[in-house]
Parts: sequence; C-alpha cells; structure tokens
Amino acid sequence: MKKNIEISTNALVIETCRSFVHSGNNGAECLFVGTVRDQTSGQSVVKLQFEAYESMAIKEMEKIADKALREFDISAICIHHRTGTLTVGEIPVIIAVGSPHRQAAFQACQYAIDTLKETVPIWKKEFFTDGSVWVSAHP
Amino acid sequence: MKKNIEISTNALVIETCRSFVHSGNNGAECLFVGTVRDQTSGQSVVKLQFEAYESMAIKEMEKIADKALREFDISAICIHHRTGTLTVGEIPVIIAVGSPHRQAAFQACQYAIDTLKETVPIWKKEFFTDGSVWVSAHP
Amino acid sequence: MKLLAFGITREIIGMSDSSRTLKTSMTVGDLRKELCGEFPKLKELNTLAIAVNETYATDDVEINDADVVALIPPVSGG
Amino acid sequence: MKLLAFGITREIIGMSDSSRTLKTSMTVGDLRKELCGEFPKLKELNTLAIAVNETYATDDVEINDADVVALIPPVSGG
Repeated sequence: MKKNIEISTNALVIETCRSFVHSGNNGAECLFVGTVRDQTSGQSVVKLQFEAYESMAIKEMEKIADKALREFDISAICIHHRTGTLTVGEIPVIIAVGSPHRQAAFQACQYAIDTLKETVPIWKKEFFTDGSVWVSAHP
Repeated sequence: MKKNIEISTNALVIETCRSFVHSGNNGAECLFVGTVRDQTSGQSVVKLQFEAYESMAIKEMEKIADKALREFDISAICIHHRTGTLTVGEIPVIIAVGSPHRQAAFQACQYAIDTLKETVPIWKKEFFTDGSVWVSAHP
Repeated sequence: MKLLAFGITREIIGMSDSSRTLKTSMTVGDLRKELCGEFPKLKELNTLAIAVNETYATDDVEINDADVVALIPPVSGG
Repeated sequence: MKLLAFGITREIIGMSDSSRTLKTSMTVGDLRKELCGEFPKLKELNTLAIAVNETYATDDVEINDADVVALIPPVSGG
C-alpha cells in the first residue's frame, strides 16, 4: 500500500505517476488527467493561475490517498497537483491508481478526484480576454 | 468526435493513446491501462498469449467506440489492444478518453473496457510454471 | 463456407482455417449441432458463439456458400 | 494567532499573511463574525471555511495564541 503526493510548479508527467503505481501485482491502472480547457461557459480562457495552501493541501491529499487505500482494493495511488500559471492544454492534476482488478481502480480514482475538488485547499483564477474570476467563489 | 482503434503485436504506448484524445476543448482525460498480473488465483503466471480474430475484433472495437461517443459526452476515444506473447507487467490494452467533463470520461472509459471484455473476439492463454489454460473457457 | 476457429476451439478442432462442405440450407444452429457431435469437447465450453461474416449470429441465421463462419469461444481480451 | 488568507479572501482582505491580536477566548465563529463585519465582501462568498493549524475547524473551536488560522474560500483545484 503506497502513496505518492506532490504539489509542484513544474509540469506534471503522466509516466512518472503511472510508474509509481505500476507493479506486477496489478492487473489494472486507472489514470485521471485534468487539463486546462480553452473555454468556460462560452468565455475564452487565456490562462489559469493555481494557488495552494500547500502544507494543508498536502495533508488533505494524504487523507484522500489513505482513505482510497483503506476503502478500495487498490495497491497504490499517486496524486500530483500543479500550481502557478497554466495555459490551455496543460495539466493541473494527475491521479494514478494501481489495483489487482479494474473496478476498484476506477472507483478509487474517481473518489480521489471528486474529493480533491471538494476538500483540498487549492484555488484557481481563470483569466479571460477581458477579465478574471476566482472559480466557484460566488453563487 | 474521433476514435482510434488498433490491434498490434508491438508494445502499446500510453502517451500515444493520450495524445490522440488530448485537446484544448477537454477538461478531463481518463485512461485505463490493463497490465499482466504475476498471478491468477494464487498460481504464478509466467506469460500470456493473446490471439485475436483481428478483422472482427477491430469491428467490435469500433462499435464500442461509436457507442461511447454517442452515449457519453466525450470528444475522443482511443482503444489499443496488443496480441502475441506478453510477460508480467506488460500492457495488453489501453483505453483513453477525452471529454469536457470528468464524469463522462470515467463512464465512457469504464463502459469501453467492460464491453471489450464481453464482446471483442480476443483470447488469452495463461502459462503457469506447470501448464497453461485458456482464460474463461470452462466453468 | 469458410470455417475459422479461435482460441480453445482451434485446439479442439485441430485447425485454424479450413473449408467445409455446406449442406443445403444449413443454419448456424445446424452447424453448431454438427460440430458438437463431431467434437464433444465443444459442449464443455462456457459459451460457444458463432460469427457469420464477422458479426455474431443467432442459431436461426442461414449460412451461404460464400460466408466466412467463425467459432468464438468465451472471449478474454483486455 | 497567525492569520492566513487565500484565493479571493486574500484579495478581499488585501494581505496574504499577517498577525492579528487575539481577543480573550475567541472562537472560530467569533473570528468569522469579526472579519465579515470588517470585510463585508466575505459574506458574498459561496462558502467560507476556516482552518486552524491546517485542519478544517467548526465555529465552536477555540483559537489560541500560537495557532495558525487560515481563511479558505470555495476550493477549485483539479
């Protein structure tokens, strides 16, 4: 049962996350890759800025990994999140899960990204051609 | 709406599948990577041999991709399957899905691998230290 | 008709690609019965699907002389 | 106490890391009320969570002098 948690200003690498969870004990690996979309509700996105309360975000990501390892039949999980300025197509988050069987891999991966978006203190500001907004801040 | 279907005796490459579904229109990419486990029901696996009815298998994989594109809100899907002899840790199958939102990406990816395992005419023979067996052939 | 056999059916029948003579108005069900009579081990399989021209076929489908028919034992890809 | 503010709360309050004087037996709820009075725009947020020493805290939690308190507007990672 292993986990790997990282917050970084460097570009995230899918193969790094996949390698961490890869093992001959597994039959299945599920990866989620978040990418910066070129638009939000029809408005063109120029870039995103991600800010983290890093020490607490790491703790919350560890909680997610621990719970995923406890509740699903998986052998490893890797959660990497990027901060700083990202442009369209770049990767803010990668989650990789390795498991003996595929059902648990999918469930754990989806649990991890769903929970990350609810509890981990990271914020993104979207920059459009004519302004910017903190995502989800207001009704 | 794009699909990429391939059966190959060469090693499958995750980044190839991911690149195919990657786009600035997407916010989410879900990948499933099947890997050869070192054991089945406690028996040590030495290698696997995959055999395909290739022309029909391609057609069935296309059906899966078409249905995934029709039924889920995804923009692209890539399904690569390998044939021939594989050893522990190698990759028999990769499915990659790109989508505006993550829920559809997960659903389509899981639909594709679940259906592939039910309908696509590909067979694997597991080789143990003391014998071999066609998987799922007998009760 | 051209008969193909894959996976364990290829081993049971001892061939991978052969031609068989088509009886008058033989259906998929007729073929299944004939093959299971000749090779009883086919009856021990979990399932035995038959494809006609690369499409899964039900037992009532008629097989014509130009058809490619394939024996599909339980699939196990992925 | 040390007060941290992130995302839009940092912009509303106009600081990222400052010290505030702790009133006697102030709770998380007291702090919330005080800040929302001073910066009414905080009340317009979808949610405003408060963390004490890197853990989400409910309004009844007491804040001590050595605590690090953080304002957590709606998160949007991933």
